[in-house]
Amino acid sequence: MTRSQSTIHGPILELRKLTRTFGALTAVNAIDLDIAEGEFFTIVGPSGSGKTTMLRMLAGMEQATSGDILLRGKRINDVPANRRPTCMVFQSLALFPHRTVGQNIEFPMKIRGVDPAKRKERALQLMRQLRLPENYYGKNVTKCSGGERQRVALARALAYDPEILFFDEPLSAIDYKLRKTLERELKDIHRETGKTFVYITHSLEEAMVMSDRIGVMQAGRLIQVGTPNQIYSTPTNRFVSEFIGDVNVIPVHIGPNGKLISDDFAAEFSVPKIPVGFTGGHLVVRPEFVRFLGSGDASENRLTGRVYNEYALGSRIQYQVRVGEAVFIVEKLRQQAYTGGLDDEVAIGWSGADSILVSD
Amino acid sequence: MMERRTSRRSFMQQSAGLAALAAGVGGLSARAFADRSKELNILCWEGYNSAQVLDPFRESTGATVKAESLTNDPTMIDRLRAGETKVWDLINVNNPWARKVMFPEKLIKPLDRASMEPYFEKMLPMFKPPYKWAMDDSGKELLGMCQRFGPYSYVVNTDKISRKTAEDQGWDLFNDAANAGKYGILDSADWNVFNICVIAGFDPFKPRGEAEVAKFTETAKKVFKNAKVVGDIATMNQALIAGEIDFHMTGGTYSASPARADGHQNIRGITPLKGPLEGGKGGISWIEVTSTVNNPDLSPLAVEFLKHVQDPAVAHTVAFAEGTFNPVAQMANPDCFKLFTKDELDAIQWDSLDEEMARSVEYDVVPDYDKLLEIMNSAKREVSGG
Amino acid sequence: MEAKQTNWRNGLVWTWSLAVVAFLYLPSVCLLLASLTDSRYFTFPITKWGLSWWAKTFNSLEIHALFKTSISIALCVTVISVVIALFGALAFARYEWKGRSIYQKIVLLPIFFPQSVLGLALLLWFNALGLDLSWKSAVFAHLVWIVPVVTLVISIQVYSFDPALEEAAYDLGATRWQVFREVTLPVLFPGIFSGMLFAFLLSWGNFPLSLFTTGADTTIPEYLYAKMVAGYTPGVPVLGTVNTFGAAFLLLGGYGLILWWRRSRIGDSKE
Amino acid sequence: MAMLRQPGPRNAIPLMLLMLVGFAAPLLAVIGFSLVPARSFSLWQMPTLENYAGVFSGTNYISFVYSLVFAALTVIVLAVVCYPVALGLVRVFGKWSMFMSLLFTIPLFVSENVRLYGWVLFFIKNGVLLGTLKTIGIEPESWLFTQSIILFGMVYVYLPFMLFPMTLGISMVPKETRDAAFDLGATRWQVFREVDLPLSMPGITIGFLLSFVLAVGAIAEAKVLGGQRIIPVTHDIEIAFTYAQNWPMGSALSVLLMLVVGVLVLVVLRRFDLDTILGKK
Repeated sequence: MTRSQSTIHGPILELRKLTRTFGALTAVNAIDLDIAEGEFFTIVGPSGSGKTTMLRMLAGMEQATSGDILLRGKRINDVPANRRPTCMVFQSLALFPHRTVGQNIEFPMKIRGVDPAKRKERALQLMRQLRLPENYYGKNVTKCSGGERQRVALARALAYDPEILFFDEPLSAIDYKLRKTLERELKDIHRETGKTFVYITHSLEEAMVMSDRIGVMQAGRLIQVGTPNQIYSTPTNRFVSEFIGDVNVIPVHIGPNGKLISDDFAAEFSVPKIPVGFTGGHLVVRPEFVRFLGSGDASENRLTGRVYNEYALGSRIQYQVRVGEAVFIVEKLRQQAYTGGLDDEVAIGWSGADSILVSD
Repeated sequence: MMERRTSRRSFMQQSAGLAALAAGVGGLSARAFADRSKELNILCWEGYNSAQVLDPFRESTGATVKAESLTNDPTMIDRLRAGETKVWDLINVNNPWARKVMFPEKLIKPLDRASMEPYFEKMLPMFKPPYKWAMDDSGKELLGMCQRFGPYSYVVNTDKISRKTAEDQGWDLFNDAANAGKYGILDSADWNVFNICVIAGFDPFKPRGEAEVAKFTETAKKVFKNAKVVGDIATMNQALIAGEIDFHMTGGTYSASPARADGHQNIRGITPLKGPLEGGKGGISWIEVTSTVNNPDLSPLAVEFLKHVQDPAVAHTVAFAEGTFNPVAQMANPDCFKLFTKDELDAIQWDSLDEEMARSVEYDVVPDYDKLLEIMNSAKREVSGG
Repeated sequence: MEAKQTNWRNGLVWTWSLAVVAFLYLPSVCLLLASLTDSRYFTFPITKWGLSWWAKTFNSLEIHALFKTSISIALCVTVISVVIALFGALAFARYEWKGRSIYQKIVLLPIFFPQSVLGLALLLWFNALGLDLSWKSAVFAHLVWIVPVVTLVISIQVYSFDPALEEAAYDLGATRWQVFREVTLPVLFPGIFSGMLFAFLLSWGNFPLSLFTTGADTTIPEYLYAKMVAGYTPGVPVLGTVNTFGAAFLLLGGYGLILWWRRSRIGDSKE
Repeated sequence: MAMLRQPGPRNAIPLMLLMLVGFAAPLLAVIGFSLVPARSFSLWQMPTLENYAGVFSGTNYISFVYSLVFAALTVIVLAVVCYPVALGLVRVFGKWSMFMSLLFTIPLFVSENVRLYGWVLFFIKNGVLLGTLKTIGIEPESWLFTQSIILFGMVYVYLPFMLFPMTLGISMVPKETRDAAFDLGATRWQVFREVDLPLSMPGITIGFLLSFVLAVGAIAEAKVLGGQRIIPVTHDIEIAFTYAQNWPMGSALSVLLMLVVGVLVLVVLRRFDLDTILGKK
């Protein structure tokens, strides 16, 4: 069950027409966004989409060209990073290589002049919370493993006791298995601390696992905001739909009969409702919603082709079905695997309600 | 496989490097028995190494002439002692060294007296043969040729201190506390030793006692402490012209002439009227003697060059070489003298040259020089920073 | 970090740095001025402007001989030092080996050493060996100090060299020589080229080592020193100015060449 | 010998040979000469310690003190002068950075005597500075031939030797690490003290060391600009080798200078991993 905490509390962070330009390039383009207190919000987008610039503006390390950033309703554009109650975990982690694990974690407290005994107590407490062994306190941070360094970075950020934690793709350089573990841990920490997390990543998969809400960025614009479920099932444009993973994105236009026509597949498709004013765009069909049809099976949309190749994806299998020159992908759970041979002619089909029509 | 290939390539790289290194070291001693008929190496005071003097000789002989100029005699002699007799063909130093030091130490070899002595005949009277400094102690061997000479005591800016005052007051200029910070010292270790002796009131060229050494020490400290600047000729002249200093110790025609030639007639070498030197004289003069080095493979051009510079026109060029201007012994020869313009004669203070030479004793080797030099350098260090 | 504050700080840094540049070049400007006068001693404002000392300097056979000596030394030093330093740099930065860290420190030692003392030491050593001193011994003396510098310069390039490139080339069938010529040399070339520039210019401008080791040969810096001490003429600032311009021309030109070369290489790969 | 089959040591051979013949051996020759009787010109004599005795009983300590003090002062002034420039080269100048570096490099190739003489022309009475001031009626005393101008000259000559290692040091501080400290609440000063300074320390230390060591060997500044207001130890060495005709004494002084320099360099360099400083990540 997804608890959308945004409905429980008011927004902690409000972005109003936030813009940042570098010369002729507009890295962040008039973004409006509310982030709720206690929310795990993820901004996802490909590299160069402006997400890091946006995060750096929120953290106070980059100056907005125009627009406002409001923290609990107060404009903080001109508050420098060191006086914002926010804290960032960097992609490189930016641990202080000349300091021990303990000194790294204690850094923000030292800066504030917290007394050494209290500092140490809090550091050890954070280390326990993040499952770092106590004897790591005096360990050189450069001698820690990747996962340990992640935990030190997070502990250091938590030691600052920020109201909002920003994450700049901290898990991108970590191997798959460890990343999965850390994603889960991060989500647990979010639960335990109840703090607002703003996370950026280029991996929608990562975003899906952890987030309460996701914002998709493209070329400096926030093109869709919603819960993971909304993003997954109802992408509002072609970019979002393609970003989510392997999908069938079919160029379509309205034929003279008012039906959707695909030139690539030389076929007509039907959907429950064509929006008013739609003249052409793409039909998005998720591969797992496509069925192999038996000889007697009826389907709203139907294509005939040959199974050209199959790829094992763990619990699922993906099939490449060639329809003429065009390719259609279908995914099935192993239990429902396709049983025919390669190059056999097959019919595939899907329900119109399982497809999405986007206008770009 | 990969490793073995890499290794062999590296081996080739490294052999090439060794070869290059060997070439570099091997080249060092390559000229052991080279033909030296077309090369000449001269170790000299500034002047002989100038383009005006050497370029015509290079052109006429097609030889490679290398000249290195140093500004003090002991260092040049040291270089011969250190084994550079193999390198140099001619050495040009002040008068006493050939007779008193270099010949006894076999650093130079005598010249052919018959062919060279006639040149002395045409020189100024003081150089007529047998001229003492050109000959060895026995009076048989000719050790070198004379050319440039000059008085060398101190230099004043006559706008600040008149020539008369400077000549009358003599070395006490440097004892006068009122002159502190107004003078410079031309850095020239052996000459500085002479001058400090004279300022201290005794003759540097005579053996001395404890009291004089004590006086020397005290004077050295005082003189260096009160000096505004210690430096080379260019610095002294620039400082005199600019007005940084009013006078400087250790200098004469040699150092003042370039400034005078540049139109600064107020810069003048002074020879004091009297002093503690032999015969109550107050000044010291120098005469350069050029000798052939005792080089086992002496270039035949060495003697050629000695003759070459005796030519009236070349002698005039030597007198007015690029850096400093000086009277030359050949000025007795009318063919040579007529080449000197009035400005040039003014530059070398020709008007008073005779009387100034007469008021000077000749440069000599100082007994206990090492000891005095050490005292002087130590004094210099002790008062440094003041 | 507020933009205004950053701009203000950057402005200060620019201003300060340009002031330091001016500070570095002010003496060169004074030398240029001093070379443009016909009088021997410098007074400012200049009363007798003239180029006579430039003419004298350029026409002098003496100066031509000095240039020849200085250039011979600098060219020999450049060639030998780049060869030794290339291997030295590979040992410094490319290969892992026992003793490398000590080796690296030994390489640095001559750089961290007063050159005049090094020059004297070499003089005593040559003397003890009974070697004749000439420009060739000066080449050797320069190498002692310049090879380590060039090794450092090339090492910086070698650090960024990926040995997999060589392996890939072997794998694609290249011979050792082809790999060296087609991969190693071109990839390391910018470093080698800067090394050459440094070697040439450092040798050209060296005074303390030349002073003690050239024997009867004289280099330009030695000549300038001798002239300054005794026979000062405005020929000194003329040569000093020529030197500064020459160094600037070589360095900026060399840098331009590297830029051009990089760009054209990227251009090639695009085609 | 097995070691020589590895490519690393083998590539090191030419350089190591050069260091052996051109660096170690000459230093041994100096040590040898420092042990022969005063005023001799050949190594093959009965060894003696009289030269060292002479140095310690004489006034040479004054020159040593001057050399060391002025070198230390030079380093301090250079640290202040160079830091903003190094900062600029790494973080501010952007595409101009390379060009600026070259500008700082060019003077290195003109011998320092000549460049210092340029300063004489600038500072002397009726020179560029005072001559210009005179035309507008101001006639102050010149700054030449004082102690402070010697320091000025040393700062001028050794500037690149501080600047470039310092630049290397500052470029070793990752931007994100500084951002992180700032983000964690540190003020600019705290970022500088806690992150910038310690992380750029290897480069800065090498700059300190290099400029200090070279400045201890300085000679031309005191001669050309200072009018010998102070006598540095290298001047003493020069006198011993020239005017005083005393190679063994000069050698003894050189050996003591080498000791100071050598110990300092070895002690400091021991602490650093050159790979990290020069670029291997």
